[in-house]
Amino acid sequence: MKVFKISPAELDTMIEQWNKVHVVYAPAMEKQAAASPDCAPGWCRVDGSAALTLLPLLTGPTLASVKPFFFPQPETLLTYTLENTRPDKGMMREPERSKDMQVVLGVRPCDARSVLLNNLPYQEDQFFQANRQRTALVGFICDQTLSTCFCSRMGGSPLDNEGLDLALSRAEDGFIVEVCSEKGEALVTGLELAPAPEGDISALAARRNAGGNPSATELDSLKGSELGTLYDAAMWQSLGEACINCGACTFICPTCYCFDIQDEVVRGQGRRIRYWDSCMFPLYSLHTSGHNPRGQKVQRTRNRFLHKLKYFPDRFGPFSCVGCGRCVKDCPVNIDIREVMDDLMHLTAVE
Amino acid sequence: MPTINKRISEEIRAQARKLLEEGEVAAVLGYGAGSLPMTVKPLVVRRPEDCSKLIWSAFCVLNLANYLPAALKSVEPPRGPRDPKHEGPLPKVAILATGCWSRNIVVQIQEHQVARGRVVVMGVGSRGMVSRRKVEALFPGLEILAVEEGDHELVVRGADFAETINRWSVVRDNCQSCTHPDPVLVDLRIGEPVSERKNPNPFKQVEEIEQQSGDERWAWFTREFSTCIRCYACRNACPLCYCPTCFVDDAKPQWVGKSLDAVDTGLFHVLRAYHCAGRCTDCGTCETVCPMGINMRLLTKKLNKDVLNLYNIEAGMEPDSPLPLTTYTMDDPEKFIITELTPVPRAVKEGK
Amino acid sequence: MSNGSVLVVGGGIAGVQAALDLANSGFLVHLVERTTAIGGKMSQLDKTFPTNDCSACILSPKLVECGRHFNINLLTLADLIALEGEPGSFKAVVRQRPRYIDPEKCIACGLCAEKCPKKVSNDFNMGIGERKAAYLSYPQAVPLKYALDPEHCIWINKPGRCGLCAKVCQAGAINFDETAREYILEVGSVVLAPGFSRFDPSPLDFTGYGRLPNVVTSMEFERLLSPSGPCMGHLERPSDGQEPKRIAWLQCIGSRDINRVGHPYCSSICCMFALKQAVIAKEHAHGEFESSIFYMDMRTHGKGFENYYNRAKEDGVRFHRARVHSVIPADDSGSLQLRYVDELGKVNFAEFDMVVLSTGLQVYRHTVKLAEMLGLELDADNFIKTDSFNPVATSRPGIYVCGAASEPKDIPQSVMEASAAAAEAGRIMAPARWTETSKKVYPAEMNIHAQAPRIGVFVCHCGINISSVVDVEAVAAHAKNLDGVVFSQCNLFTCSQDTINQMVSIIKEQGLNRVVVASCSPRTHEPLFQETLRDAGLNKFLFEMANIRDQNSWVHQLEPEKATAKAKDLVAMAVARVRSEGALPYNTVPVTKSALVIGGGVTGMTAALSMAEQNYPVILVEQSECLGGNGRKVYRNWKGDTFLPFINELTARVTTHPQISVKYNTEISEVTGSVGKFITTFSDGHSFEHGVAVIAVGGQAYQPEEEWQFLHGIDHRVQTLLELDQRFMEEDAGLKEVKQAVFIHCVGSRIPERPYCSRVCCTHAIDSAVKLKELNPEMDIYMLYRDIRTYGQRERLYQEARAKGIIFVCYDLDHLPHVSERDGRLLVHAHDPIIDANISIHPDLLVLATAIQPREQTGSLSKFFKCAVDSQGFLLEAHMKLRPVDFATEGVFLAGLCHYPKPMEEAIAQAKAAAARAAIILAYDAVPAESVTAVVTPAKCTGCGLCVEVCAYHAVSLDENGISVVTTSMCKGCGACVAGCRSDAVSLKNIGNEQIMAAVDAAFM
Amino acid sequence: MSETNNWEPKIIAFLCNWCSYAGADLAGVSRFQYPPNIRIVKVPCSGRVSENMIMSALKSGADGILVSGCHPGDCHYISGNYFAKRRFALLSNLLDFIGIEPGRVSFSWVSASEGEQFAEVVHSVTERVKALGPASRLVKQLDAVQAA
Repeated sequence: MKVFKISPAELDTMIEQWNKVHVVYAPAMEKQAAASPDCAPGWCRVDGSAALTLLPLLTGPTLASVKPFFFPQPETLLTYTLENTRPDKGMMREPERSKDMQVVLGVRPCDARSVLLNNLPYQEDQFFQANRQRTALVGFICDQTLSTCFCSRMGGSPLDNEGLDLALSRAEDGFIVEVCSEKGEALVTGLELAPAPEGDISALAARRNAGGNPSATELDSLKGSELGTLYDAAMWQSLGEACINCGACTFICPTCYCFDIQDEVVRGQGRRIRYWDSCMFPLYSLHTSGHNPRGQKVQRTRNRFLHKLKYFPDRFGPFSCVGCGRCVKDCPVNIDIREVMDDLMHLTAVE
Repeated sequence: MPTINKRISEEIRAQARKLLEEGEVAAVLGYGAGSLPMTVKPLVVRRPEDCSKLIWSAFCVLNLANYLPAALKSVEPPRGPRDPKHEGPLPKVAILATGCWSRNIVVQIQEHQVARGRVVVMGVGSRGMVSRRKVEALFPGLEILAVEEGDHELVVRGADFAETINRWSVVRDNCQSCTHPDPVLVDLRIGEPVSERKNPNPFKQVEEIEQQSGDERWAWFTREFSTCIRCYACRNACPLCYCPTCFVDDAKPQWVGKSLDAVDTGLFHVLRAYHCAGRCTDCGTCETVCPMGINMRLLTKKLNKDVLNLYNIEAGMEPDSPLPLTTYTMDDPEKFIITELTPVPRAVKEGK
Repeated sequence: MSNGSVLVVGGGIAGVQAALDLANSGFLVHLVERTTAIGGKMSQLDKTFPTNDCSACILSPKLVECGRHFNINLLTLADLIALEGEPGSFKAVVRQRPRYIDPEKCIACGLCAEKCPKKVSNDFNMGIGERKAAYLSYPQAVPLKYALDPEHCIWINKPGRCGLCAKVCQAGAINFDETAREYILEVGSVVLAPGFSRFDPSPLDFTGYGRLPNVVTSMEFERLLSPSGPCMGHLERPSDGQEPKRIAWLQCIGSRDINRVGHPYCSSICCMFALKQAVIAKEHAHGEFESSIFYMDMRTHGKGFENYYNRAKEDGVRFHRARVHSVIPADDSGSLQLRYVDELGKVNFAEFDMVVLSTGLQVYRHTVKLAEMLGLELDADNFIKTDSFNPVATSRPGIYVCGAASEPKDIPQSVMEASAAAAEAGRIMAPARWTETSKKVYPAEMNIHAQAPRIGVFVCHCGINISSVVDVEAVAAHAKNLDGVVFSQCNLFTCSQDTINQMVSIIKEQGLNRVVVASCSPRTHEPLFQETLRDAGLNKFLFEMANIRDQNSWVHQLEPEKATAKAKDLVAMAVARVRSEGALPYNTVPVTKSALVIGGGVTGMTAALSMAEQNYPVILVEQSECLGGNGRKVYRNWKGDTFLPFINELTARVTTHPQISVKYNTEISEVTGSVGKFITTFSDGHSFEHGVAVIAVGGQAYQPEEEWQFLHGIDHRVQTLLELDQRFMEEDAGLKEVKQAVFIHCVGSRIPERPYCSRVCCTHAIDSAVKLKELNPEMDIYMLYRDIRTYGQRERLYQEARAKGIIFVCYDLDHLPHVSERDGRLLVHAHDPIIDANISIHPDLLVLATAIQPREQTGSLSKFFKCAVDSQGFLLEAHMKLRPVDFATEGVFLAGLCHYPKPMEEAIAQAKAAAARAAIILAYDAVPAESVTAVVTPAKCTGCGLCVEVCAYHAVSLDENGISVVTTSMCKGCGACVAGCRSDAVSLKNIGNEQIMAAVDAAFM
Repeated sequence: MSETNNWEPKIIAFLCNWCSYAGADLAGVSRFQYPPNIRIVKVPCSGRVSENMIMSALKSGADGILVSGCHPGDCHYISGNYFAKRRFALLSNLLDFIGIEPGRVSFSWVSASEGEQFAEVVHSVTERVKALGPASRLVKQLDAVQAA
């Protein structure tokens, strides 16, 4: 792995360079202007000169996760026309897809890890894979964390570079740049960068060692526990009662990946899109027959947590949560997944 | 001397315990402590011994009326779809309510969502609830780890700072412009009544927008709603939004698309606000719960202003009066009707 | 046995109503109309009082229904020329003059009129402006068929000379050789509704009418106001087309005038007519406008009239109690000067831009001839004579009369009488019900469930009406490519009989399951095409129309390309709409053939008897222990007929009738159900199932209080009219000893708390005064009044009273009479405006003409039947003009004082009208109900009740689970609930959001 | 741009069956000419027209919308237009508030006898929409949707 050291000015130049050939995004510092409809909420397009003002980042995860770059809201699957005079009326067509490389700046380790987790169910998904192919993540490892951060508990680490293409970390007079992938490699090709001094590299390694071995051993007992016990826990009742079943947690969550598919027709032009769905919504599990297996709020609330902490790990191994703490901060009714985990742990301990 | 809210908390616990012990109600809807500074958790208490969990603070920003219909249902004896209707009186639920929430309960009664006889309103005069977002904005880049609440000030603490700020300055916009802070429906009074506020201009925020040009207003609208992620927290936290299927989920016809298209998102907010016309009490919950900090409240506030000016109605003030869109008078204003007709030269009109 | 057909003479609103009521209750009706189209006077009106409804708008649906009715044989340009036989079997001879245009062929394209070179004065517009000799009398005419005016047609008068119309008529409808035909019709009874003419003011030289162009009659003014009139609703004065800024109305022109006109009667309607015109004219005016009404008494005695009067005063209409003696030119500009003497005797001059003469009503000369031919008695004013206690019966059995031919009256009263006449005719013909009528039989309907749409599109040339502007072939080609369309073609006239027949076979051959016709307006032609679908075995609701004529080719004549593009869109929209439409049920509600009548007064008894005589079981509920109600307290009517013998006889007929059972001392405790099947529970716990209900709970006298008490209840010499009647009936000898009597009118009426006129008290008080004069001609009698409202022929009584020396003194609310007692004598102080002095009278009898109020229980009763009450507590009918005895709630009817104060003859007529309307429902085993109704998806319903609140028909309610349910039989399909529902839980069948938005989206494809 | 592209607006008109639709027919019978930009959708009553329908028509691309019913007091269904009046009063204010150009969405009362008025209303509405140019606000565009 190549490691460089750059000055803030060099970072600025680097971003300017990328901007010439790629589409570059950075976390929005405030509400974006409506003028950029090609950008997901919480992110903004970077033009070269603005690069420096975007950095340094605030402590903790970005306002919005990197999910929309891989799993856009919406993704157009197919298009068609219904115009009366067209010979191809009603025929489905693949839309033109952008092949432009997109570079996302300011990604935190927790979000980088979320892409790896989402990749597990989306291994075979051509759209996710295509987006992954053309997206490079340029991240910053966390010098500080918030009280709501709990990545370590979920098997991650604030200092980790896993999943990033370029990982930046703060050093005296600038940044250490770790090149973590081929895409990362490509991003620095052609730039005249100085290798990082050995001292900086070892200091970084020392910090990582001091952070301990990231693992979710504490929670691993959940994986082995009896589903019935967790499912029937009394805690779901009060949790479900408080939950308002909005989709805030699922939409700000980097690892929630559910979708629905719908057709939209405007003035004779149609498209089939897939867009984010949320297991919090009654419609999510509603059958055509009218039956809804998760018709109750409590059932939906339980499903979300058990999916993250039991069903997903049972199927894929890791928990479907990276501990970014966004849902903890933004849940309107203060449902705190850390407390949920505590309660479940307590339950399995009693068992 | 304990703070006002501490005293109110004590009174709530005592009264809730009494109601449950005496079997007057089957459940009490209130708040428990949150896991983060400046948060609370909505709580349904069913056992007297759990009443000690109840609290009252300046951060009780969630409208409890939103939970009332479900709480009432939860204490009813279970009934299958073919079972006969329950005979005799059904258990009651007590609920904490400030001015706006009590008015929402009135609207729920008007709209048959709540039976008046089954609710015990524990009325609390509101001194204005604090906006977590406003407090956080005062400390950019800093994480707040604790907030202590006094009667007129807040002490905000972080890892390496502690600062005292004026309480009213960080009270939510809707509370600052409120004119009816005291509950309009009270079965059990908690604390002292709060007098009506003579707010010089409750619609100031709305008027600021109205005074802009059309293009400016459109720019404001598109900017404001561009960050919406369609999580529907605003809708689901609102006690008025109780439709089993929201219009956004209709397929035939599909009123609004479901992705993040700016038009669909804008339509969702406009129509949702419109559906609250004449029913909204400006409790501010929609705005408070939005994870993206969108001020969608301005739309409902605009409608409240028009309903008041055109029909002299404020939502939820009188349980027996009809809602503005279910009634009319012969001389309702009709300024919006086209009056300036183009007198067309008869030759043109007659095709000559 | 009686013949089951009936002859109705006159196609005005009264004749049309009688024809519809009779045809709808199982009789074949021959409707004979003198002119080319039905509609009568009402079709010429702009607006109607007191609701300011557009007259044509509310009338049109009735005319269309009449024109299309399977059991109404409409004979226009026809006269009844002979009648012989007995009730039950008359032979009538009807002569029909030629129209010269075959109505079977005429498509009303108007080309004949456009090309006709002969211009004649437009009689529909009262001679203002011109029409052609080939003409349609008015745009909404029924039948919508042109005619040639034989008096003016060039060819008819000089054959071979013109004939342009025949050349341009694509349908070949012109027939110059048509001759008159005579029909001999066998009928069971005859209903006359010949209507009235307006007094011609030409002989009254003081008005200047005929010489001064800006003096017009009220009917001419009505046409000037009308949007379909000669100046398209822009008020212009005749002399120079300028907008008048000052208009005066002169009342009683040809009414209440023995001296110059020989019309002693009041025409009843002109006061309101003038008020309405003053209000509407002001609405038309731009900027400053002044209206003045010169009157003798303002007679606003009907429901809602007094309020209208008060509002007009507030709106600045000026009122002058004066008769204008001269109208002369003010200058050369066309303005007019009026000279009159005011109440104080002062001579006044006033200038106006226009003067409207409120001309009175009179009988047509030909009506008099008709009456003579039929051998009917006429009264002194040449009106057809009727009986006090049987107000629609003429002197000849089996012949009935309704409308203004028997006395001047307004529209609701005429409509009421029309229904009453239908009840009377139906009574004698009851055994022959359904014997002469015919019913169409349709083939079985194809079940299209789960079939993919197979839509057929028929595009109409409409001769050249559409095809001269729109490229109809291109439209048909466009339609062929639309989703679901399997067939499309063009037709020259889609509505012609041969195309209709062809359409039936195309539907069958092509297996079409939905049809779109692109032609004219669905308002006129949808029923025809829907009928065609049924003939082809398709449900008639699988149909849509694209209006590419009235709303396209006719209005975009200079833009053919754009009109063609628009036609394509309109067809695509109709196709999109029909695509998701489904078959709808032809809803009916089974009828329980019995009636409930609430209230055992004269009204209730009359209604009960009328239905019982048509052989329907009736339960009559009376809250007291005897029948007769208020009628038993009244001595006699203005014609001098005493009430008690009549009431006793009526009571005997009711109590002995086998079909009537009377429940005394009974009230209603619960009502469930709706039209066809109500279940009413009585206070004794019994319940009764009935198909219809008539509410006739009467009214009650106001008990004088506060400033209106006048020592009533304190001094025994102060009595109400009813108390005086009691003494008349007891033949109290003391009355002869009375030396001086004073009557105070309007006690409790026409005041802010009770802003209505009690209608009967002027007549009642004057009649009582006359009776006192009969007992003691020397008695001094003073009447303290505000306006004397002896409307219609009651005016004679007023004349008689004055002739007998009774003195009338006017008072107003600022100068109320004052009554006190001094030294054992009554003292009445009043102000006489004529001599402008206070007067004192020492009467030994003071009579108060007290108001009539609704009973207190009226409100709770109305809730049982979901009926509305007005702000005064009187029951509110479905429509003030055209449905005066119906409620908006179907199957429930009203009559008598609970509707509004009225004299007994009117209450009887109304009772019979209510019975007739109720009998229409009872005549059927099941009544049709709206098919396009609202339907609830329970899973989407929140139970918020918004739909319940906005439903004007009480058709929506919440069930025991709090979920909305629609009572289909009560739903009218307006869709207020649909638009109100936030969660889309309510939809309207075939007019759901799905269909509407599909049509909208199709416009943008 | 309207002149150069020969742009013609499309205007959706929701007309009540009993008054305004009949008024439109009368305009035809009387041959009052008006611009061909209007696409009439017949509904039973102005009270049948919901805010959702109006907004959805805008979304679909209507350059203008007209809703017309019976004059207050003349409603065939007794009170439908009174409810509509309140609904539309609030909606038109709200649309103005969010910056939808006044004149995009219009409301009128036209009776069955007001054929000329109907033509005038259409003239007036069309002129206003033409002056505004093609609708863009709250009009859904498919090509500009792909986010991020």
